Parts: sequence; C-alpha cells; structure tokens
Amino acid sequence: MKFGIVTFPGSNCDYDAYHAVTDVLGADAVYLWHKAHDLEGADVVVLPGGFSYGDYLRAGAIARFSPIMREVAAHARRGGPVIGICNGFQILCEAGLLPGALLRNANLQFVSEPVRLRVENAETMFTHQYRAGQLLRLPVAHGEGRFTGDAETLDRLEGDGRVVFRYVDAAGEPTADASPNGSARNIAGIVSAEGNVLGMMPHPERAVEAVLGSTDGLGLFQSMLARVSA
Amino acid sequence: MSRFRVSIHIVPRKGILDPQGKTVADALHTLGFRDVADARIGRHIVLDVAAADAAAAGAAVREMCDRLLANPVTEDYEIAGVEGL
Amino acid sequence: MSRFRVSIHIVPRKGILDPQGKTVADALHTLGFRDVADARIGRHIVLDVAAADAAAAGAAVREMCDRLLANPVTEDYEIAGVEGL
Amino acid sequence: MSARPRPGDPVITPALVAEHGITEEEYQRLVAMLDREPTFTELGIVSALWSEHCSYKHSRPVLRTLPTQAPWVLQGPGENAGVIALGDGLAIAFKIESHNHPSAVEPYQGAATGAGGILRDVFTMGARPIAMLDSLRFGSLDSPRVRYLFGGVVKGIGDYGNCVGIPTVAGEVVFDPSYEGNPLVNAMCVGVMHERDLIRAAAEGVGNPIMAVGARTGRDGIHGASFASEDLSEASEAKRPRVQVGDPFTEKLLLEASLELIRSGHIVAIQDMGAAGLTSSSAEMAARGDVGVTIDVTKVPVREEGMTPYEILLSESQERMLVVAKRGHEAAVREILGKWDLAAEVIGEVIAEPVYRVTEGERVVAEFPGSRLVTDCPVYAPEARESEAVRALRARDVHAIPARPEERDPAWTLERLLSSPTIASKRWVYRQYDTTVRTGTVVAPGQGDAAVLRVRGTDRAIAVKTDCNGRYVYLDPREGGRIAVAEAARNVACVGGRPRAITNCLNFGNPRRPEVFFQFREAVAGMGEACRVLETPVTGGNVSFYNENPSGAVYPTPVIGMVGVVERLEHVTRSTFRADGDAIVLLGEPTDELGGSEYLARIHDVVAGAPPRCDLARERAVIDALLEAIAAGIVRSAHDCAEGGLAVALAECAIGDAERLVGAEVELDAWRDLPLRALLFGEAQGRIVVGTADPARVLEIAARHGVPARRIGTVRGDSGTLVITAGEGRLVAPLERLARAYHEAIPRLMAGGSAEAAVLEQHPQPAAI
Ligand SMILES: Nc1ncnc2c1ncn2[C@@H]1O[C@H](COP(=O)(O)OP(=O)(O)O)[C@@H](O)[C@H]1O
Ligand SMILES: [Mg+2]
Repeated sequence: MKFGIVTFPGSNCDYDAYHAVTDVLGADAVYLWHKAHDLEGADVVVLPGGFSYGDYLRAGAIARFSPIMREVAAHARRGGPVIGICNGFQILCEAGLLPGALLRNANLQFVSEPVRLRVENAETMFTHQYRAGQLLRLPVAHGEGRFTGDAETLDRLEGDGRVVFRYVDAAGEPTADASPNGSARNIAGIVSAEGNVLGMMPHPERAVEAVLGSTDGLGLFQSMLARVSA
Repeated sequence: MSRFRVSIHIVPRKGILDPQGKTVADALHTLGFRDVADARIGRHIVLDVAAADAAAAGAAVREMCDRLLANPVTEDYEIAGVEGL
Repeated sequence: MSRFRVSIHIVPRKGILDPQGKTVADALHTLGFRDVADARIGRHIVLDVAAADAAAAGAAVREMCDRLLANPVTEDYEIAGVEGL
Repeated sequence: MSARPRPGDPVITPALVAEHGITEEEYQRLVAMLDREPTFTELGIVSALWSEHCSYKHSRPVLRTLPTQAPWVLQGPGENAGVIALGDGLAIAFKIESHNHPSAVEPYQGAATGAGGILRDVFTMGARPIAMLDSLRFGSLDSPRVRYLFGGVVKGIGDYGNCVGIPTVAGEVVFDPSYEGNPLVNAMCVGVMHERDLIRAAAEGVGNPIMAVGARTGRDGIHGASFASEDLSEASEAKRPRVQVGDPFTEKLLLEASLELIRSGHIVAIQDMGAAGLTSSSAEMAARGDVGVTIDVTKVPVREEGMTPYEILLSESQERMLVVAKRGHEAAVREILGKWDLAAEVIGEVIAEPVYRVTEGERVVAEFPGSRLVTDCPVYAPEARESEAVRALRARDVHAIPARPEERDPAWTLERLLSSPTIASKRWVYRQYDTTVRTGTVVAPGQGDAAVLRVRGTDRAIAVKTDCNGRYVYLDPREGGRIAVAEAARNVACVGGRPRAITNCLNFGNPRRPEVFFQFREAVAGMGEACRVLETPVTGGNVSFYNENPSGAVYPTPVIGMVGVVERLEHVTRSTFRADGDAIVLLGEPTDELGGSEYLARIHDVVAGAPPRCDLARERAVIDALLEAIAAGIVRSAHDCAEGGLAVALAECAIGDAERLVGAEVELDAWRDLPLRALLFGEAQGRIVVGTADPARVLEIAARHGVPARRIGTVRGDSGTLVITAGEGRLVAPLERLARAYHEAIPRLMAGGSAEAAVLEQHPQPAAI
C-alpha cells in the first residue's frame, strides 16, 4: 500500500503528510512532483496543505492545471482514493473534483488553532475507523476555509451523507462560534458522490503523535490503510 | 498583431457573502462617511495582450476568465475595457 | 440627495512588485495564452453612495480612497465610473 | 582601469554628498581611499556600505566586548547567522533582525519583508528553517494609528511565514507610549542543519563565477539601508515609494532551491541580497574571502527598463541571492534553480586583483581598492553621558506613592494588571500565525514560557524565546541588559531547556546623543555580564539605531533571542498548573522592590524607581536547580515571574489555558513584613513558580544549589478561585473574572478597529493564506 504525496510549488505540508504515513503509520510513500505525468503506482493520492502558487488569484486556482492533476483526476475516475487537506481541498474544488468553493474566512483573518470536529459519516473509506458522532480535535491553519455552495449543492451533500466533518463546540453542537471560518452549515470536510475523493480544511497529519498534542488524525490514515490494503 | 490593454472586473456573485465589502462599509461609517449604503469588493485585472484586433483580444481574455481568472461557482466577470496600445 | 453607484479601480503602483500579477501572467503562459505580456492585479470596489449630484459623489469617494480604500504607499486609484441609481 | 562618471550622472556636490548621509570627514576619507573624486555610482555604494545598518560604525567597538565563545559554538558573529552544535552531528542556526523603520511606514510589507530577510539569513547557512519568533513593541492600543500598525505588522509576519510554511512559535508584544510613532519589529528565525552542510558567505576561488539567483531586480527600497539609519521624519515619509513588497511564494521556492544548491556541492558561497542589496552582499563576500570581485550590472536580470548601475547596485528587491559557484558548474546551478522555476545568471567573477569593480558592459562605473571598502569604513566612539532626568527617576522613592482606594481589594489590582495589553494573552496575535506546520511544535505559543520544537531522529528538542523589558533598561541600562538575558534564559529553562546561546537585536535611539550612547554601552555591558555567567555566548545580532520620534527616543530595547536545548522530550514542561493537590513551590524569593514595575505603570501611570536587581549568580543557580528538578521528573509545571510579579505569575498558571482553569490556594505569611503590593506585584528577579507532586525533593535540590525556596500553596483544581493570603492581606478572585480580563483584553481593544481592519484589506496580497 503506497501513498503518493503531491508537491506543488508552494506546498508546505507535503513533508508532514509524508512523515505521518511513513514514520508514524509505517506505510510506503512517494513524493509526486507537480510536473510529473504518472503516480508511480501510488494507491492513495494526497494533495497536501500549503500555498500552491502563493494562493495568488485564488487558493488552488493555478495548481489545478499542473500536469500531475490530469493523472490525479484519472485516478479519481477509476475510483482511486484522493484526499485533499487544506490547500489540497481548495485545489480539489477548483479542479471540479469536489463541489463548492472555499472563500476568505468570515473574519478576514488567518486562523490557526485546534478545533473540534464531529464525524458526520463514519462509513467512508477515510473515516470507517471512527464512530459516527465521534468528536475529534484537529488543528486548522488557513485564511480561505469558508466552504460555500448554492443551496441545492449543500442540500445534496447533506442528503447523500457527503458531509463528513463538521465544526462543533465542546458540547458537539455545530454552533456559529464553533466554526473558525464561517463555513456554510459548519462544513469542514466533504466527499465526492462516489465517496473516493475527500476534501477537508483541518490537518489530520498534524495530529498523529501524542507529543504534538493529539492523535485524533490517525484514524483517517488507518481507515485508508485498512480499506486499500484489504 | 497589435497590443491591447484589456481590463477585467471580477466580482463576488450576488447572494454570496462578501465580508470584505461589509468590513469596508462599516469602516467608512466609522470614519464618518455615513452616506455609503453598500460596498462590494472584487478584483480588477489589467492584461497587456497581443491580438489581431480588439475583438480578438476580448475573445481571448474571455477565455482566460472562463478557464482561470474567475471562479464560476462564486464569481461573475465582465470585460470592462479594451484599449489599443 | 440621490444615489449613485461609484466604481473604483485600485492598482499596485507602477514599479512596485506585483507578485500576484506576475504569477498569474506566468500561469496564463503555461495555459497556452502566449500573447499575454503582462498582468497587474488590483481591486475593483463598487460603492453605493448618496450625494447631491454626481460630482459630489465622486469627490466623496475620492476622499474615501485617500483616507481608507487605497494604500498611499503601494497603490494608485482611479474613479472608473459614477452612475445615478 | 579606473572608474569614470557615466554620461547623465549628477555631479557630486556637497549637497548630494549630504543627501547620501555621508559626512564631510567621511567624504574626505573616501577621496583619500580612491585618491580621486568618486563617481555617482561609487557615492551610492559608499553611502550604503557606510550606513549604520551595514557598517556598525557606532556600535562595533562596544559589540566587541561581548562573549562569543563556547565549545558548542560552531559559528559566531560575522556570518549571516550564528550556529551552535546540537549533538549527533546536528546544529542550530539562528539570528534576529529588526525591520522597525520600514514597518513604521508600511506595517504590512515592512514586517513581511523583515520575516523574509531573516529566513534567508538562516537558510543561506545551509540550515532548514524550523521556526520563527517575533518581538514587537507598539504605542498604546487606544490610538487608531497604533491599532493599524499592530494589525498590519501581525498580518504581515503571519502571511509571510504561513505562506513559506515556517511556524511562528514565540515572541513578545509590549505596548508602551514610548514606542508611539516608532514601533519595533524584530523577527528571529531558527533552523536545523547537519554540521557538514555548514556553508559560509566568503567569496573564494579566482575565476569562480558570481551568480544572481531568484527574483529580478527592480527599483524597490533603494537606500533602505541608509533609511534604517535616520530618525523617522518627513524625510522618511518622502521615502515611501521605496518600500519593498515581499513575495513569500518566491521565497519558498528560493528556500528549497538554495538548500538543494548548498547540498549539491556546486557552489562555494551564498548570501542574501539584503539591505543595500547587490552592493553589500558582493562587497561583504569579497571582504570575507579577501579576494577581488568584478560585476557587470548589464548582466543582472532586471524587472524594469532603463535601470542605472546606481539603481541596480542599491536596489533592495526581495527574494534574491548572490552565489559564488564553482567554475564550470554554472549549468548545474541553473538546472537546480530551473527545477524551482527560478533564474540564475552569471553577473561577475572572483578575481585575483584586490579590487571591487563594477562595470556597465565595458565601462567601469565603480572601482575600489581591495576590501578596504568594507574594512576602512569609519568607526566612531561617541560621547556617553547618563541623562540627569533618568538618574532622578531612578532615585525616586516609589514606596511613597499612595495606593489608590480601589487597591484595598488586591483582586481589583490583579484584574487590571491581567488586562494590561503587555501582560494579557497574545492569542489574538498568534492565532494568525501557523504554529503547527512542519509538525515539530511540542510547546506552542501560550502553552509555556518558551516554545519547544522537537528534532526529528533524536530525543532532543530546541527551546526558544525572545525577551526584553525596555522600561528596566531605560531606568538602569546595565541592570536592564542583565535582566533581558536572565529572563530569556529563565523562560527557556522553564520548558526544560538548557540555555545555550543568544542572538540579540539592539533597538536604540540616535547614538550621537550622549544619553543614548550611554544606554547602549551600559546595556551591552550588562548583557555581556549575564551571558558570561549563564554561559550563553552571543553568536550574532543586529543593531537598530535612530529609533526616535518627535517626542524623543524609544525605550532602549536590547531584545534577546535565547536558544536552549532540551536533552530529552520527556523533560518538556509547560507553564499552567496540572494536577489537583500538587504543591506550589516558589524558587527564589520576593523582595520589597517595586521600581520600574508594570504595577506602577498600569495602576499609577508612573515610570520610576530602580528596576529590580539582577543577581546573576542567583539566576544561574535557579536555572540549574530547576533543570535538575525537571530532569528528576518531579516538575509538573514551571512559570517565571515577570511583568506583574508573583500574583500575575500565579494567575497565569491558573488561567493560562482558557479551556482548563485550575484554582490554587497560596499563603505568603513568610513575607508578611514586605509591603503587600511589592510582595504581590513587585518584579523581583530570579523567581519561578513550580507545580510539583514532590515538594520535599524540589526544596532539597534548591537548597543544594543555594537557592532559597519555599512551598507557598496547593493546586485546588475545581475550586474555581485563586486565593492568596499574606498576614492581614487577602486576595480572593474568581478564575472566570481573571480569565476574562486576561484573554479578552486585546480582542476587545482590536474589535473597535474595524476601520483599521479594512485598511489592511488594501494590501495586494494573497487573500488566502
Ligand atoms: N508576538 C508573538 N508571537 C508569538 N508568540 C507570542 C507573541 N507574543 C507572546 N507570545 C507567546 O505568549 C506567551 C506569553 O509571552 P510572554 O508574556 O512574553 O511570556 P513571559 O512573560 O513568560 O516572557 C509565550 O508563549 C510567548 O511565546
Ligand atoms: Mg513576560
């Protein structure tokens, strides 16, 4: 089982994702250069966080045109797992592999802090190691994380159980204050209709070791390992 | 081929929350500009393009907007001007 | 008093580095739009203001730009249009 | 060959010379060196290289008195950054820089480019940056202009570091009217490297090509270096268009490319084109290598047409490097840069002839003999005399100041102190900084007295913190200098780190004013004394003079950037109380000192009295005792007493974590004879509040180190209150109220700032971060 971690110009969490899946999970991983034309046999593609192309114009707008993205899209069409974290989520939306868009945080400030998430769907290939309704503590660090979509897009996401993570407060309720960025319906992460493409703003790869204050992100990588190796 | 300066407006689609515009409106009020009812903030992009004629320049830029410059989910764009250089 | 829609262009001052414009120009090239020589990216602000007449509206907005909307250190602005509502 | 004026060059007049900040004697010195009149280009070069910022002409003799040696120091002052050994063949590179004047004019870009510059200083040593720190000083947040500066600076530092992907993990923010109009913006960067990758910025190897790498050269920030060497005035207002714009995206590419380049073995030296750009980088590289260089400005990739040699040489366009490659390896260098979509052009060569020569194609436009350009720059020893006014302030008996009626309830005083922006939580600031990227941050901002970063592949960690109390330094420069180092060391020790070395950023006023130079000389002397006793040599730093505004100089502010090593991750210690029932032990002891305290400033609006005495032997003993107790595994929490004294330190231990308030019961009868306000809010040095399950052992260790220590209370987890008694005196405070005061002070002050917030939206920067 092999993870392919894409490095775009300006990616800066590629190294963290690599460390999480290799040193911590003991899985294989390769870095995939944005100009490359094949996935080097990766079973799971990770689009890491960072500032591809400086987030100039719009976060993810330019990176989506990288040569490697053609392969990523093809991999996704074949049902291969793709996970986009933070900037990776933004790229997936810009590339049309996920619906909606991520806009400037409502408070217009970059927000870096641990947030509480509720697992809304524990059936996906990315979350089956969690319990539905389980509360997670993961860090966010973004300036453009306000998920937006028109009403029917949002209704469809909700109806099809494609909202995977929601920002919630200590009581587990999706209150306005619980959201660090003003996302529609406190949405923090969603999956594609086929369920094999996940985008999320929080950083699971930053929460895989006790020494860093939380291991709540492990379940996500273990879910993929279990499902893909199986 | 001659050169044209094409200017583009890219604005948040109606109905999409524009916190930046709201902050600016509030700020203007704080500064005493009470007569401002509303502010919307978008991008103003100026491109220097070579094309056969103004029409061709406009067409090329429209394609750039569709493919890269504007986000179809959240933004509208208009070509505000094409002037020869 | 009547209402006017005033639109403003705020652009990075000439000679000042515009990393965003440069990056976008490069991206357009990679996308095959080879005829783009240069791109500058600024902000397009639309204000809805009440004023005695168009001239007054323009004057008020100019003051808003000087005091708040434009960064005197790095940006130039122009009033792109004043239209009655 | 000798330089000739270019057609169109302005003629050199006394007025033009003066405009370049060059004095009459300096000009004569230049003529003597050249043994002819300089060209306009040469005048520009010299004005930059002999500016305070590049030449240290007023500070060098004083800086020479600082200790710089220790077995673990691999690179002392003189390079782009200092380097110390970490063990296992690893090393730590670190440096601090000021960007005060640019930030006063354009806070967002000024702070952003400051962060960019210090990052480059560290990765040009061959180190991978792992953390940034920021030490900030502003006037009062009641002023909209200050809120604008504060907001812009924080956003500028955040946007830049966040985009490059380096966590900003520690720092300080101090608000005081003395910084009105002249904020201090100091940024520090820490990097980790293999000792074998250490590379220096000395040009070597006759015939080796000199290459310009990274961004193109535009007309940005021309004369920023001399800009940083003047008082803020209308003159600097006029310099506005010279403000540089940072491009963190290009910086990230440059960072990766440079590290790859250094490891590739294709280059012999690399240096950031920082202040005074190409001029100072090339001249300094030549001087370090004691070789000659020749540079052809027509080969430099430019952003604008028609740039003159003068402009190309002095441009401060950001995100550029100067590289000396191995002859014949140019193509390999280009290939590495190309991979990162960056350009590299050969612009000159290392030559045997001992000259610094600049040509424009065939024409020589500047030529200086040997490295004298750098070595022969003037050095001054200005007069130093303490200000009578300050001496009088220090002599004032602050105990005579009557208490305010409200102070009858010490809880009122404590609340007011906790809501003082200087003491209050800085979460509003570091919430805008990515503190966890690179997954190395073990102790993040607000969790401990210093930040802790793990070092992959080892069980070690690095502890870092900046500190300085300018008010102390103002009232007593020598004592204040000692305290700055001591507090930084204490903070590093509180998280379990052994203080190892410092970098420093010396922010002072106009050195030609005797009272300012006195402050400078004395503060540096105090710093040096402390560094000797604490065995933390100085590996580098930065001097920023002329921090003045119409109302005078800012407080003398020698900011200390302390780096320490945590031997084992299990030693990492945080500041807030942990477990119910733990004993609270105070290392060190209270005194009746009240001078220079935040209490006097905040409650009585008085800045006077002698600052607390700093007994360096005691400081050393306290740190040794604490580190031994931590290594013994008996310390659950440790927090030093700083601004606001013992009561504030105890409160911070109780409410520091907004999501986990922990009550405590403290009894200080042992010191019942001290004035209550000195006991509670005095800022006696050398004190640390320790939470432990084994007080007896902590006391035993303290005794062995000759450190007075005493159990002063107990952690009462769920009591919901902080209770401190001392004889008749009794402080009872509900934790919620204290927490609100401490955590909401700055957000509340900034909320009124929607106007400023909007102004920040002006910047043509990535909206996203
Ligand atoms: N500008 C800043 N950037 C990042 N962290 C900061 C900043 N200012 C303060 N902090 C953090 O807030 C906490 C308290 O800072 P400070 O009051 O200076 O601590 P101390 O009083 O122990 O020196 C520390 O963790 C410090 O690193
Ligand atoms: Mg402090």
